[in-house]
Parts: sequence; structure tokens; C-alpha cells
Amino acid sequence: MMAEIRMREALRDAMAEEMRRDGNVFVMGEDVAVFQGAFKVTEGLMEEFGEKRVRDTPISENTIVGIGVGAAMAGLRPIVELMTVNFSLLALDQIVNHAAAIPYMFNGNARVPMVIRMPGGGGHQLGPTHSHSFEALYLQVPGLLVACPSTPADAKGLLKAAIRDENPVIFIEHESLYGIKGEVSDDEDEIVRFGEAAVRREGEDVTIVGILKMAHVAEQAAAELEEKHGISAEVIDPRTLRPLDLDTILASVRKTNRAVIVEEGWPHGGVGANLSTLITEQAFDWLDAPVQRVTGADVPMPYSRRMEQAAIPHEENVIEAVLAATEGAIGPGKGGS
Amino acid sequence: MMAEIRMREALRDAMAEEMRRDGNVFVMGEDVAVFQGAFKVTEGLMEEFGEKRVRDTPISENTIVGIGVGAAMAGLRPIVELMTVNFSLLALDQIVNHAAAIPYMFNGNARVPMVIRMPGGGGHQLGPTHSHSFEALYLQVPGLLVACPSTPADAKGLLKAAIRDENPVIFIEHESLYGIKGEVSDDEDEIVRFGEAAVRREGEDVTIVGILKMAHVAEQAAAELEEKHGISAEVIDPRTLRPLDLDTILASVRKTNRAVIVEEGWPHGGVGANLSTLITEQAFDWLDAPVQRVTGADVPMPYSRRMEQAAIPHEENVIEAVLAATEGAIGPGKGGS
Amino acid sequence: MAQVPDRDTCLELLGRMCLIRRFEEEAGRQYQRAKAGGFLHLAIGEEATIVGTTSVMREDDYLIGTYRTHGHALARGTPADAIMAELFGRETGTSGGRGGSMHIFDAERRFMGGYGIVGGNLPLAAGLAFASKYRDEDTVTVCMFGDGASNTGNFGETMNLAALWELPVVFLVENNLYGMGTSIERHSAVTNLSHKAEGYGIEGERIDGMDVLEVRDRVSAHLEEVRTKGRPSLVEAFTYRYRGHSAADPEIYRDKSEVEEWRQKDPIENFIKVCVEDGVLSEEDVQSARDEADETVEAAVEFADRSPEPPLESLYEQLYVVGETMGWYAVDERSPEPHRGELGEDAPEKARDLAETVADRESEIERQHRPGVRE
Amino acid sequence: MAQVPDRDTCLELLGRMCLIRRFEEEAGRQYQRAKAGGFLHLAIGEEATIVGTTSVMREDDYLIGTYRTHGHALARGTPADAIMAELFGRETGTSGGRGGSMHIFDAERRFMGGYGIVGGNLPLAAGLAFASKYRDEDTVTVCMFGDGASNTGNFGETMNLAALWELPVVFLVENNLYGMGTSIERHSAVTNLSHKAEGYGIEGERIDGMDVLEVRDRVSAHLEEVRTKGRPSLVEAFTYRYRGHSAADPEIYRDKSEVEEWRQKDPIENFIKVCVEDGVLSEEDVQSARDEADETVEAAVEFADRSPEPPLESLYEQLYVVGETMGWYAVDERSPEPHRGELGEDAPEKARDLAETVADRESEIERQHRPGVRE
Ligand SMILES: Cc1ncc(C[n+]2csc(CCOP(=O)(O)OP(=O)(O)O)c2C)c(N)n1
Ligand SMILES: Cc1ncc(C[n+]2csc(CCOP(=O)(O)OP(=O)(O)O)c2C)c(N)n1
Ligand SMILES: [Mg+2]
Ligand SMILES: [Mg+2]
Repeated sequence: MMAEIRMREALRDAMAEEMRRDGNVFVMGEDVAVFQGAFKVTEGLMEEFGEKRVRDTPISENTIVGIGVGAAMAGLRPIVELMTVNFSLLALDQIVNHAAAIPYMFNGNARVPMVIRMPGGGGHQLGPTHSHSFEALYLQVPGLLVACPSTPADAKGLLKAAIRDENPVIFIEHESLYGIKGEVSDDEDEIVRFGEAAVRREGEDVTIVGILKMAHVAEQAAAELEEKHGISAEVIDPRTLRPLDLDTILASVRKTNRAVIVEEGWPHGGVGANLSTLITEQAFDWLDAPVQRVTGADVPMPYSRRMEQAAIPHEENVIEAVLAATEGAIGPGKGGS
Repeated sequence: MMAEIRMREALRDAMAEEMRRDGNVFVMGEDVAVFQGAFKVTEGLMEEFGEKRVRDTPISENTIVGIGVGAAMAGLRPIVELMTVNFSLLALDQIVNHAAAIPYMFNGNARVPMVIRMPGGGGHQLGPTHSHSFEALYLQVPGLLVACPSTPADAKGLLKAAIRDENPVIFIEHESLYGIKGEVSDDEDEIVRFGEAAVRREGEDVTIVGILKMAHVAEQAAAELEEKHGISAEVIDPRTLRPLDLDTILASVRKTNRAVIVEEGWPHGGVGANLSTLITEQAFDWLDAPVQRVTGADVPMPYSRRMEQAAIPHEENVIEAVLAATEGAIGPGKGGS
Repeated sequence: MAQVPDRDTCLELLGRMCLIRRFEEEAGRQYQRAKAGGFLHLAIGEEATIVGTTSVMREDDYLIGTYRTHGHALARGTPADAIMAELFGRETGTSGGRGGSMHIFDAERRFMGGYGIVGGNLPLAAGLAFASKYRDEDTVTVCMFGDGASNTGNFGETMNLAALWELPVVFLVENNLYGMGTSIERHSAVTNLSHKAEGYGIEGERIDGMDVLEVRDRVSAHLEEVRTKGRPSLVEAFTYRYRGHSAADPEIYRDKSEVEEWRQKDPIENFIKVCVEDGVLSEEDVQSARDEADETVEAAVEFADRSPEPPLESLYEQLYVVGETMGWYAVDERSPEPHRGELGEDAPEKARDLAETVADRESEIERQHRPGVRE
Repeated sequence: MAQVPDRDTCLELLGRMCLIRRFEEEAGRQYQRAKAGGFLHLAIGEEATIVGTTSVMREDDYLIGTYRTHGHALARGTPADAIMAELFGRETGTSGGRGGSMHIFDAERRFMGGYGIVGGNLPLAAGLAFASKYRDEDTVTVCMFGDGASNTGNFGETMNLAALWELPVVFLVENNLYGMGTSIERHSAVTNLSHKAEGYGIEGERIDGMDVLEVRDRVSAHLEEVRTKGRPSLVEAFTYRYRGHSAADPEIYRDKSEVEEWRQKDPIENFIKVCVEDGVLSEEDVQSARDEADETVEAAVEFADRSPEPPLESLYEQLYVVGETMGWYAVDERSPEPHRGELGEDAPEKARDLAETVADRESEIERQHRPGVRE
């Protein structure tokens, strides 16, 4: 059965189903219980599962995560909510030096099966301290898995997988996507496996890869490219950045010979830089133009509305980049398909 | 006048000279005063400048950095030493959400002229929590400058520049380089400006870019390439990653048509990924092969000696990558010079 | 109960409190009208704590606060115009429209900023105080933060360091009983926060944060002690916010009756009563304080409204200081333009280009699904 | 002074303390011979605190420590062989050679690890205790950490949370008067650390960490109280490390005479004196305890020496658990091989290739300039 529900409900359902399934799963974080979540994602959970399993915490990010790590080592399966990615910087020691390192450093004698959920992204005029996109930071770290769902179905399926998984998972949500609706299965056994990209739209001329909110921007740009420019774009949402399903992306690029990566984060060393490099390394001879990147502006996010919008990528930017990629093949022809 | 001194002395001299020059400069950090620095970099400073200006701190990374930020906002020029980059994760909130954001977020009405020095890197069997290379993390952040000197002369010149600079500077040192010797000017007015790469060796066939210890590995590989393979490699040390002197790198790549990036950090989203992308974007038509990357292994650093060495790049890896880059130009020829 | 001060002082206290109240009410209204964006945290109910404190600070003392600091800036003398303009995201705002409501700043009046990260201002306060001490100045830093912030790692670290280094800071907890939707009994093991720093060697005192005269009295004693003895102290002002944590808070975590109870202790109404009973102020004085506040706030809205937005081509300005030691930086790397590093210079036109393409619209998702951001 | 326990207990206490002492001395020697690498933090002088504590813990209680925990694991029953092998970086080490001296681990004996990040183990301890409570088990977690760690943000955060949630943890500060080269008066505003968590609602007690019987006595009382009342407590064991912070510490921060003074309180020698005077142990008992320690440690060195290094092709093993929810991961992206994502499977040969090229040599810089790493 499928039902059309919002992203925040899909996430809530994923947690509720897994909590019903496994008594070791519990949720903790700032304002997740009585307040029901700063973004209403944990709505109803305290009511169903009680305060033992749905726990408000003080504002102590590093320790909240660390308690999760310790509890996971002792066999529980914590879901830790950090109110937003911005505050995860305070917990980075526990995330990188503990959660990610422990399984390897103790040679697999300890495992850290936990999920750290956190919403991020800009667009709501929250200014320089509250608008970060840290996907690029987390994908660097061996030992972590990194999910970044863009649809309600993926949100549910990936979160269920994350809760069942034995590894520490960074689960990044986008504040602007909580309200979007989509068809979601209510089959409690259905999960979305990590490391499997989704092809959102098939196309021939260019591959556009977008994550989180930018997966939607990519799709919209693709529609407009078709309509107004007669360009057929394939749109891929990697869904997880660790592991990364490069195979699907490469297969597409080897067909289209052009790629554009769209992300909301900063340009230097971003998701786009990583993907662009991987694609170029593996499909150099198939590329008719350098991989294009569309990223957030290289500044702390300004508050002022128009300025903030100027700092975030939009369809226009993607279209511009695609046009550059498709027209920019100067010089002698390249090899490949 | 030039003298041959060790890197740690060059750094110490830089601090001492700037402290003599400007009473607002002071040094704080764990064990920098009585103990004279975990790596002996602050040796003699307390003796010369007293405990007021050379200050031992408790183990409180976020607050140490935060005190630096506050003091800088009030007009002092703090040099904060974090004992190693590994512990800087505990201070990342003050570094990113405060030091880097404040000047922009308050529209230039506040400035944060401070230097955060920290050594990093692997090679001494310090294991998974003590061997990080975080250059790739810091270069992402707008508002920061990032220096990564590889020679005593650069260490001194860049640190002096960093202390005089009005922006927050992340100054990354490499634990394995503290003991290396080199000619260093004792002209107190000499600085090395940020954003100016150094060409360490001229060459025609391939451009090798290396940072920190890997700048040396790159040079050694270049020597061996010349000797054993008749390949002439140009070696570039960017010296600062923010700003990044891409012009110098691009000029070289447009000459050699091939590039290899060498770094010690993790591969996903690393310094190499960023550079590879930038080079490919700007010099696509000059490239005869995809840019090659040589990086640390994608694991928390193992302790065991041989395993650790296996996880760190060496000349062999660079040579292998260069050979792949120079022989790998399959398919129809590329455009460019 | 503290003694009633002279007429001028009473007028000043009343004026500032009325101004804050009016400003906050109006800010809330403008937020509803979408003139202000982002999060909006109002300090209605907490005016006595703010004004009592700033009224006994010296001009050269530093003040630093949280994301709930319109009132603190107003109390410090920052024009309502500039604060409202910041809320509107205008160039004339205290932070040029870059910071917004959570990041008000006025170095000139030594209001060293509001900060969006809970607990983030504590180390900064120690740094400001360190600078004063380093320079042998006898200025004191007042650091205001919430009950929730007392649970952050920064609290312990900063208390220890401030005590160890004998830094001249008055740490002032605005204990309004809640950190967002979590009541103090649910977030802090010790709920009498005046004791919370004792393990770090800082004595504390709990005061009635609803009584502007008590706040004045006690904070001035703390300022005096910190200034002369050069050791930090902690003040816990017991206070309350009538409004939700931020504009979109449904307040399911507390009873309406609790709010009503606290309204009985209203800092402004009670101060008026005291002053009028004492005879130091007349009903007319009170009315004119209110009128003046109305006028100032009305003018501020007008000012903000007619102020220009920051020019889009300034997107990259103020990020770095370019000079001797660093001559340029790469403005952007967004495709498909060439990397600025190649041109070697800051280039505002690039920013404008980027900006103009997109600024007058928001993405579809954005428009269709304004998310229920609640914080 | 606590009562002298029965003969078996005394033998046990003495045996463990002698074993730790010998182990640490030998570890130091092996480090000089470069058999062990990295940092080496020895606990010589702190044996009574360690053994006194573990001797009153139940088998199912959790213990968690710092980077100075060879002794803690030994006291918990981890074979000396496995610890020495870890120091030697061998496959048979407690952490398979991946962790090293700072990261000893033995889940079987509920020694939940040594941790290299100062203060990093405090939240983990709270998490372990949380799990016990969640499952209605009456196990207690003992969390040992240094005086220096009491200044970390984690300390305050964890004390508050543990008290608030009533977690069964005994926090035990090994106060050896120094955090690396910084003496306690220079790093902590309050130097009686037993008071340091009072502001978070956790009472503390200072005990003589050089007296194994006092440690037993007091820690067992704390364990009992925590186990039954379900509330955390803090114990400050006053102790001392005779050796430098780590192997390469020149110890310029303290006088030799101070070390000598503390040696007079030697936990092993004094315990022997008490036992022999009491008559519960004879000189022969003591000698055989020493001999046994010698033998065990000698055997451990032999064991470690003949143990294989971890196979290089295991470089990527244990990083992830592959299963239902995640079927593969990319092993590496190091040029010039194709990205493993394309092959879709973990590939140990790749690791071996990489490893073998380089493992038997160190880079030139490395060899020429072994840096004066001092920590
Ligand atoms: C480090 C951090 N964690 C979480 C948040 C989200 N947040 C903003 S305000 C707030 C509550 C703070 O409560 P308190 O310190 O009592 O201040 P008050 O809002 O009551 O003035 C929270 C959790 C944040 N901004 N920073
Ligand atoms: C967060 C962090 N900061 C700094 C260090 C470097 N360091 C290692 S041990 C140490 C001193 C710790 O002292 P203490 O807690 O008293 O423990 P002791 O070594 O005396 O047992 C320091 C500063 C570290 N490992 N982690
Ligand atoms: Mg509050
Ligand atoms: Mg110590």
C-alpha cells in the first residue's frame, strides 16, 4: 500500500516502525519529546513510546552524541537528533574521533550501530550560523555512512535501513523538504539500501546530479531544459554519499558525455568537487566538456532575503551550467561513446 | 642574512619577532608555557615574554579558541595553539560558527585577527585518534585563511604574515616536519604572502602538487622520476589553500598537460579532489590524462607500523600515479598546447 | 526591596523598558507580515533583567548576549532604527542585513553581539575580559545567556578558565525556566543555577529578574566587586518570557495559567506602580514614556521600510580584509565562470550577476512548502 | 585506615599491582627499543587507584578509561600477552594492532576501552550506564579520567546529564596533579576536584589513591550507593605518576624532590609493609608475587614478539559491517586504480598491493628527522 504523506511524517513513521520492531531503538535529542521536535519530526513518538524511549536532552551536543555511542557499544540502537547540522560542529569530536573510529580502532570488537539525524540547509533567512550544508564535511570521514534523502519515500526507506544498519550513520535532512509530499510505502519491511542511487529522470544529453533540495532543483531544471532548450537531461540523486553509487552516475555520464553537479554547500572541497573528480577520473575519455558544478556561494549565509537567495543555487544556475557544458566542447573531439 | 634552522625554530622565531614588534600579540594553548610546547615549538617564549603573554591553558579547546576570538574582537592578536589538529574538532564550533562567521555576519564591524596553529599528520604510530589530516576540512570554510607550510622559510614567512593579517588563519603544521632544516631569512620584515604558490622544481612532462610533508614526497618522487624514468616533473607547493594560487598551478598544467596531486588526508572530498576539479574545470582542454590523486587510505589511521606506512602516501605511489598519467593518454589526442 | 532612585533614573529605566516592550511587540507584528524573516526571539517579560543590568554598566564595559538581544542593544543605546532595519534585512541594519535578528551588533556602544549558537558567547566574553585585563583596563564584561546554555560544554570550560585567570566578567543567566520547549527541571540537574559554577570557584547569587531595581542593585554590586577584585561572578536572574521561544512556537510545554501568573509580576507594570506610589513619577510621566516608545518604534519601522536592501553585488564583501599579507581571494567557483583565482582580484560584478539571476524569485519548493520551522 | 582483608584478597591485590608495575616498566623498556611505537603513557605510581577500584567491581560492571590504561585492562583480567601485543602492533593485540597503547579494549571483560581524546570517554561512560538502566540491569559503570580532563566541556555536560538522568556511574578522577606538564593549580580554578561536580548535583569524595585498601573501601561504598540509589557519584583519588607524562617527557615542570616524596607513599611498598606487619602475608608471598609478575611480563614480551603483524591486506577490514542495509563500500580511491565503486565489492588485494610497495620503508624525511614528539 502507498499513501501520500509528508517527508516529516515519513521520517516519523520510519522511527515508529523500527521502535515497534526493536525494543533497543530509542530516540534522544533536544526538544524531541515534549516539544515533539523543533521541526515536528518526532511528533507523537513520546505519546506512543513513553519518555524512556523518547528523551529530551539538555543542550550538550557532544555528550548527547557520546551517550549514543556508548549506548550503541552496549547494544542499544540510538537515534540521536541534533537540532540542526549547524550544532553538529559541537559534536564533531564524538562523531569523528569516537563513533567513526571506534569500530576500526578496536578491530571490530566494538560496533556503533547508531543514527545521527540532523536537518540542514538554507533558504529561511536563518543567517550565518544556522544555514550550513555539511554533507561535504561528513562524506570525508571513513567509518561513517552518510545519507541525504530528497523524497518522503527515500527518507523513510533510508532511515529504516540506517536504524537497522550496524554502522554509525549521519542522516542529513533538509529543512525545506520536511513539508513536501510523496507516495510512501507502508510495507514495514521495505527499506532503501545504502549505496544505490536513484535515476529520477532519464535523458541523453547531460547528466545532472543533485542532492537534498538540489535534487528537486535539478529535476525542475531538467524539465525546463527539455521544454525551452530541447536538451534531454538525465537526473540522478545519489541518495547516499557514503557509500556512493558511482557506478550509476558513471553509466549515465558514459551515455551523456556531460555532467553537472548541484549542491547547496560551499564550493571549495564540496560534494561537487568530489563527484567531479571521481567522474573525471573514471570517465575522462567519455567527457565532452569539463564537469560543471553549481554550488552555494562561498560565504557564510547572509540573512537578507534576496541576498540569501542569491547565495543558493536555483534552476537558472543549473540551466546556465548545462548550457555551458553542452556548448562548451571546444577543440578537437573527445574519445568514448 | 640566512641561517639554517629547523622548522620548529623558524616558527618560534616568527612568533618571537612578531611579539617584539607588537605588544598585542600573545600566545596561548595547552602546555605552551612551562612545558614549552608539546612539540617544543614555543621553546623560550615564556622566558622572554613572561606568563602574561605566553599562557598555559586547561584542556578546553572550544573555549581556548573562543577566548582568542573574543580577545581578537577587542583588538588583541592572539596566537592560539591547539596541541594537534585532532583536538581541533572540539573547537570547530568556535572556528566555523564564530571566528570565520563573525566578520561577515557583523558586516565588517568586527574583525577576528587571530592565528590558530595546529600540527597534524600521521607517521608516528599515534593511531586512529591522533593522526588526522584536516586540511580538506578547513579549506571548505569561507572566512578562514588556511596555511600549510612545508619548509622552515615558508613556516616563518607565512606565520609572520598570518599574525599580521586581519583575518582568522588556520595554520597547519606537520608533526614530521618540525625537525627538518632549511635556510631561513632573519630579516624581520620578510613575510610570505598568502595565496602565492612556490614552484619547487621546474619540469615539462607533469605537474605534481603536494602539501605539507607530501610536498617533500613529491620532490623526492620528481628526482627519482628524472633519474630512473627520464620524466621531467614540475613540483608545486601551494603553501596556502585559502586563498589558493590556482594561477600558478594552471600555468604549469597548461605547460605539462598532466597533473598529480599528493596529500596525506582521506581521499573522499580531499584537497586532491578539490584541486583536481579546479584544474579540470580551468584546463580541461590542456589535459592529456585525468588528474591523478595520491592520498592517504580511506581508514582511521591504524597504529601498527607497517600498516600505518601502508596508509600514508610515499614516493612509490606518486611515481606510480605519474606513470599512469603520462602513459594513460588513450584515445584520440586532446586539444591545447 | 531596593530603594527607588531619583527621577531621571526612573524615567530612564521606564523609558528603556517601554521601548523594549514596544519594539518587541512591533517586531512580532512585522514578522507576521513577513517584513522580518528567519527566527524571531522576543524578550517580552525580561525587560527588567536587561535594563536593570545595562543601567549600571559603564559605557566602556562590554555586553554580549544571545539570539534574543534586540532589547540588549536597545538598552545599550543602539538606535531602534538600526535594529529594526537589521530585522528587515536592510543595509542600514546593525549588521548590514547580513546577521538578522539573532546577530545584532554595535561595537560603538560596546554591545559585542548577539550569537545564534547557544553557549557560543561564553568563551567570547572571557576573551573580551581577557583583553581588558591584558591592557590593564578596568572595564568589565557582562555576559548574558540562558538557563539552557548552562548545560553546554562551554559553560564549564569558560567558568573554570575565567576563575583560573581571574577575568573580569559578570556571567548573568537569564533564567526564564525554559530552554526552548524544555523546562529547567527537565534539562538541568541543579535548578538553582546560582550554584552551578561553584565547582569552578565562582560564587553565584539568585536575584529577582522581574524587579528592575533589585537587578540594578545587585548587578551593580557584582560589577563593583568584579571590577575591583578582578574575579568573575555569576548572577542568576529569575525571569520569564511571555511569548513563545520564537515566533512559531505552539507552546504545548506550558500552561497558559503559568504565563498568566508571571504576568502578574510584570517588570514594567510593577515598576510603574512603585514609582507612582513613591511619587517620583506621575501618571503623565508614564504615559509620555509609553508614547515616546510608540513613536520611536513607529519611526524605526518607517526607517527600516525605506532603507535599501544591501546591494547584491556586495555578497562577497566583508568576508576578508585584503591587504599586505593577503592580496586577493577567489570570489567564487560557481560554474560556468572561470575561477577568480585566475583573474587574481575580487570581482563584485560576478556576485551581482549571480545574484540578479535569482534574487527576485524563490524556488518552487520553497514557495510551495514553507516548512513549519518552529524554533 | 581500612582493615586488612583476607589472605586471598591481599595476594590478589598485591599480584595485580606488581603485575601492572612490572608491565609498565617493561613497556617503557620495549618502547626504548622501538618495539612499541607512538605515545606511551605509563601508570607507575597509580596502581593502588586502579587495582583498588577494579577489585571491588562486579564482573558485569563496565570500566572505561583514558590513554593510560594498560594497568586498567590488566586489573580487569585482560591477559598481559594481548596488551603487550597491542603495544607491539600485532594481530594478537587487544585491538588487533589497530589501536595501540592508547586504545586498549576488552569487551569480554567489560573493559570498554582506552581513549586518546582527553574527556572523550566521559559521555561514553554515561552511554554505557544509560544502556544498563534502559535494560533494568544493576550494573554500574566506572569511568576513570584525569585531573586535566575535568576541565573539558564534556565534564560539565556529562555530569549534568548523568545526574539529571540518574545514571549509574562512578566517575573516578585519577588526580595525579598534572595534566601533561601543567600542574593542577595552573589548570583548574578549584583544585579539590571532589567538589567540581557539585554545581551539577553530584557529590564527591577525595580519597587517598596511593592506599589500595582505602580505595577498595571507599570505591566499594560508592559502587554500592550508585547501584542501589541509581545516582552517579564522583571520587577523586589523589595519586601520582612517577614517570613523565609519556615516554619522551623531559619533566621540566616538576622537581625531582617532589617525585621522591611521592615515592615514599608507594602504593605497592606500603601495602606490602601493611600486609607483612599484619602477618597476612609473608616475605615469601611478596617475593613470589613479584616473581610471578616478572614471569608473566616476560612471557608477554615473548608472546608479542612472536605474534604476527596484522596482514596488510586487512587494512580496510572492520571499517564497516557489510550486510542487508549496505551491501558494499568503496575500498579506496587512490590513483591510479579504478574506483572500487565500479567493481562494487570490497577488495583486499588492492590494499595489499598498496601496502606492500611501501610498508618496509619509511620516507626519507621520516628517517632523517624523527621529530621530538614529546607528548
Ligand atoms: C548549540 C546549540 N544547540 C541548539 C540550538 C537551538 N536552540 C536555540 S535556542 C535554544 C534554547 C536555549 O535556551 P536558553 O539558553 O534557556 O535561552 P532562552 O531561549 O530561554 O533565552 C535551543 C535549543 C542552538 N541555537 N545552539
Ligand atoms: C582533547 C584533547 N586535548 C589535548 C590532548 C593532549 N593530551 C593528552 S594527555 C593530556 C593531559 C591530560 O591530563 P590528565 O587528564 O590529568 O590525565 P593524565 O595524563 O594525568 O593521566 C593532554 C593535554 C588530548 N589527547 N585530547
Ligand atoms: Mg531559557
Ligand atoms: Mg593528570
